[in-house]
Amino acid sequence: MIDKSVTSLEAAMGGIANGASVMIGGFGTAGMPDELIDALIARNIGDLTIISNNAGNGETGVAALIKAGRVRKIVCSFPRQADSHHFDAAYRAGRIELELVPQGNLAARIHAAGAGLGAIFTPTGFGTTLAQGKETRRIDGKDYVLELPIHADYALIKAHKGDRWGNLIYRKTARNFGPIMAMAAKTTIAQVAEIVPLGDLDPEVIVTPGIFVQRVVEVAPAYLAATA
Amino acid sequence: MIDKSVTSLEAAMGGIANGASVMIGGFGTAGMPDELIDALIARNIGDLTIISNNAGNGETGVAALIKAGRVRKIVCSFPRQADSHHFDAAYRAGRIELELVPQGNLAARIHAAGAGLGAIFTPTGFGTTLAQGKETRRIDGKDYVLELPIHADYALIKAHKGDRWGNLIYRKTARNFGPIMAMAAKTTIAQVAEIVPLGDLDPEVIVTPGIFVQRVVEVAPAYLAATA
Amino acid sequence: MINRFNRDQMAARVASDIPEGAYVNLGIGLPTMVANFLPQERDIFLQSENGLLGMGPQPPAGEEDWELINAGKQAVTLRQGGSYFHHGDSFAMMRGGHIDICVLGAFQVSIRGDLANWHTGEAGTIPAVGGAMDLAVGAKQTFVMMELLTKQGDSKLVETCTYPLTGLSCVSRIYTDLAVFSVGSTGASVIEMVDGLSLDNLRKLTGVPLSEFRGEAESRQ
Amino acid sequence: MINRFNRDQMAARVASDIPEGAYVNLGIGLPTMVANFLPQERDIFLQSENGLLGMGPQPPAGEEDWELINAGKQAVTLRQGGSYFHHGDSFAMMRGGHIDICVLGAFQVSIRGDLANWHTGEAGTIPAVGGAMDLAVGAKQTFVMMELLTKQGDSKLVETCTYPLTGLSCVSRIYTDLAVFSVGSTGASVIEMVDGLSLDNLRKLTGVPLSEFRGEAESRQ
Repeated sequence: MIDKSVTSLEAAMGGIANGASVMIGGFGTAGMPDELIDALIARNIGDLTIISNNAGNGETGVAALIKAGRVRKIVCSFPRQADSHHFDAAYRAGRIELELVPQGNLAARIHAAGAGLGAIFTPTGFGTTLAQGKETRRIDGKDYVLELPIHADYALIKAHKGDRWGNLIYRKTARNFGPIMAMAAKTTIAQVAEIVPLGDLDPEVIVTPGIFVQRVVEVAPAYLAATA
Repeated sequence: MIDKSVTSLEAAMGGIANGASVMIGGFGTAGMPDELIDALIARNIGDLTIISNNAGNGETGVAALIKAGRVRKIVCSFPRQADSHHFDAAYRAGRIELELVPQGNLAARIHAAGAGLGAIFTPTGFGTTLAQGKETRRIDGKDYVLELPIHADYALIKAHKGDRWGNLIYRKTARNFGPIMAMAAKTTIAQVAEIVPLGDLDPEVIVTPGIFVQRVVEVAPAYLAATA
Repeated sequence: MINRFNRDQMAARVASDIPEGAYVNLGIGLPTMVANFLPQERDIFLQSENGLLGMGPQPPAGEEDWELINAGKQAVTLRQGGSYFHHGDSFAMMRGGHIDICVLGAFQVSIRGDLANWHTGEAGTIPAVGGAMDLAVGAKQTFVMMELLTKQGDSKLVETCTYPLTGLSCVSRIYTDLAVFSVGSTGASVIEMVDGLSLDNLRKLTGVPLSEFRGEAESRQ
Repeated sequence: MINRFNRDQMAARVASDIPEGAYVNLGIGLPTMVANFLPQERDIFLQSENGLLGMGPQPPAGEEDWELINAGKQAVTLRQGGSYFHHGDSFAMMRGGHIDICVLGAFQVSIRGDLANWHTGEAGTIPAVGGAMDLAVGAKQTFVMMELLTKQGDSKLVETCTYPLTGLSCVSRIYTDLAVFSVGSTGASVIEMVDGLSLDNLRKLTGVPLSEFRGEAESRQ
C-alpha cells in the first residue's frame, strides 16, 4: 500500500540539503505554505535557490527564510513590496542574488519543466532589459525570446485536501502556482488542510494527480488552530 | 447579458468557410463531437484542414467528413486503424494530405498555440523520420526538436455540461483534447449534453473557463435520444 | 480654465470604452478603479492574473476570504459563473491572446505605443515586474491610464521612452486627466480633450506630434 | 528442447519487475496483458495516454462506459483514487519524466536501446505513430515486450535497426519468449534464458554480441 502522507512537518522536510533548489507556491496570502517554510527554516540548511512569485512579506514565510540567511538566490517576478524589508536589506547588502522573471515567463518556464520541454520561445520581455543577452526569433511576424525551463529539487505547496496517493484539490485563488510547481520539482511536498480517505476526492475534480506529489502533510488552517 | 448558447447545430456552424482549419476533439469514441461534424458536413464546404488525433473510423464523424471529400489535409497522430478505410482510400488516391505528428507533440503544439508560445523544443521524435528537416538542439545534455504551435480557425469539441458564459466540464476520458483545443482555436464550438443555468457549475471544478469558448449547443446524448 | 478629469472620471471614461462580453484585466493601482464604473447589467469578465475569471467587487469588511484575492492582494469576490485556475492557465489566457483589453498604469508611453511601467531604472531601486510585461504583449488591446504630466510638469506621453521598456508597440489607447489619445504605428492622435484645452495647448504640454483622431483606422493594427 | 515463454508468462515476467508505487504506461497490444499479472495488493498506478491515472480492469460485459476507455480504445474502469485529465497534462506526465516505466511492443530493438516500433517503412503502408515516440523518450525506463524472432526466424534484437526509429537509446530491458535482455550504452546482456537455451545458442539465434548480465550497473544510465 502506497501512503504518501507523513505525520510531521519535520519528516516532510527529509532529504532537503544545502544548495537545494526549492519552489515555493503562493501568491500573496493565498496558497503560501507557511508551516512548510517554518519547517524548512528549522532544518537549518542554507545556500538555497528559491523559486517563488514574491520575495517575502513582513516577518513570515519566504521573508523569514531570507532573514535567517538561508537563501543564496531567488528567482521571482515581484520582489519589491511595501513590507519586503528582509529581501530589500539582503539584496542591497549583496547577500542574495536576484533573477527577475516576468510572471508569465515564470509560470511558462515552470510548466515547461514539468512537461519535459527543452526550451520555449515566449513573447514576453522582447525588447526589454529582462531579455538582454537572450536569443530572440521572429516567428510568423511576431518577436519571441528563448527561455529555458525552471526545474527544482523540491516544491513546497499548499493545497486544500489531499489523499494518500498524493491527489490534491485547492481552494479559490490559493491554487495559483501549486499545480505547475508540483509538476516541475523532483520531490513535491504538499501541506493540506485535510487528508481524506482514498476515493473521497472526485476523479473529475482532482487538480493535481498524485503522480506529481511525493509527500502530503496535514496542517490545520490557522483559523482552526486559533480557535482550538 | 452574454449568452453563448445557440439553439441549433446549423447556427453553431455559422461562419465556417471553405479552406478553414478545424480542430476536432475526441479520442476513439470518447469526446467525439459527432453531431457537430454532421452539421459541418451539412454545411457543404470543403478544402478543410482537420486537426484531430485520428483520421476517422467506420462511417461516422471524421470518416464521413473525409468520405464526403471535404478534407484537403489532416494533421493527426494515428490515422491507420482497422476501420479507417475512408481515410486509407483518400490517402492512397492522393486526395488528402497527411501531416503525421506524434501524439504528445500534437498536444504540446496545440497547447503552445493556446498559451501564445512562438515555438517549443520537444524531446519527441528526435532522430526519427518525423523530425527530418526540422531544427534540433542539444540542451542540458538532451536532444530536442523545434516544433511550431498549431492554431486553428475553429475547434469542435464535446463536453458534458456548459453554461451561457461557455464554462465547460467534461466526463471521464471524453475530456482528452477538448480543453487544449478550446484554447488554440479562434472560435470554439462545444456540444454539451446539458446547458445548465449560470452558477450551477462549481467554480472550483470548471475545466474550461468560458473565455476559451464562443458557442455552446445542447445535444442530447445518443443513449437518451434512442430511448426518447 | 482647464477642467482636469479626476481619477473617478478617468476610470469612468475607460469603462465607457469596454463593451459587453469583453474579457478584461485591470492592473494594480489606478486601473483597479475602472471596476467601479462597469455597469452591473453588462456581462464584462474581469480576469485576475492569480487565477480567477469573473472577479466581483470587494467583500464587506469582516467578510474577507484571504484565499480569494486579486493581483493587488486585496480581498475580492467571485461572480456567479466565475472560475478558478492555476497560474499556467492564467498566463496562457493573457499570452495566448484571449484577453480583449488590459488596463495598465504607466511611467511613460511613446507615440508608437511603447510602454514603460515597471522600473524607473534609477540606481538603487529594486526592480519588480510581476505580470505587466505579459499583459502588455498578450492582451488584444492595451489601454493605459495615467496622469499626463509628472509632478515636475514633464509629459509622460513621449516620442521615445527613456525609462526601461515593458513592451514594444503594445499600447493602443491612453486615458489621462487631460485627454484621451490613440497611439500606434502612425503616431499619436487626440480622441478627446477636457474643456478649455486646445490641440495646440496639448502639443505644447506634451512636446510630441499630435493629430486629430480620425477613427479606428489610425489606431493599433 | 527449448521451453518458450508463452504470452502470459512473458506478461507475468514483466509484471514481476514492476515495484509497488510505480507509475506505469502499458502500450497497446501485448503489453496490455501485463495488467493481468500485477498483484492486486500492490499499489501500482496505470496511466493511459488518453487522460486517466489509476486505470482498473475491463468492466463486465454490458457495463462498458464508452467515455471511459484506454489508449487501445477498449472499455476500462477507474480504481478508487484515480483521476482524469486532458491530453496536455497526460503527455506532460510522459514527456516530463513522471512515468517510471512504459512497456511497449517492438519490430526491432538495437543492442544500444534504439527502438523501432511504429512503422515498417514498407512502400504503400500508411504510417501511424500515436503516443509511442512520446512514451519511448519520456518514461524513466522503457521496457520492450516482443517475440525474439520473426516468423522468418530473424532476430528482432539487432545491432542496428533497419526499420524507421521510434526513439534513440531509450530501451533498457527486453522481455521475449526466449530470454530477458538488458540493453544500453554498453551493449546487450542476458538477464535470463528459458530452460534448455545456452548463451551460445542465443548468440547464434540473434547474431549480436551478448554478455552475461552483471547487475544494474550495465543497464541504461
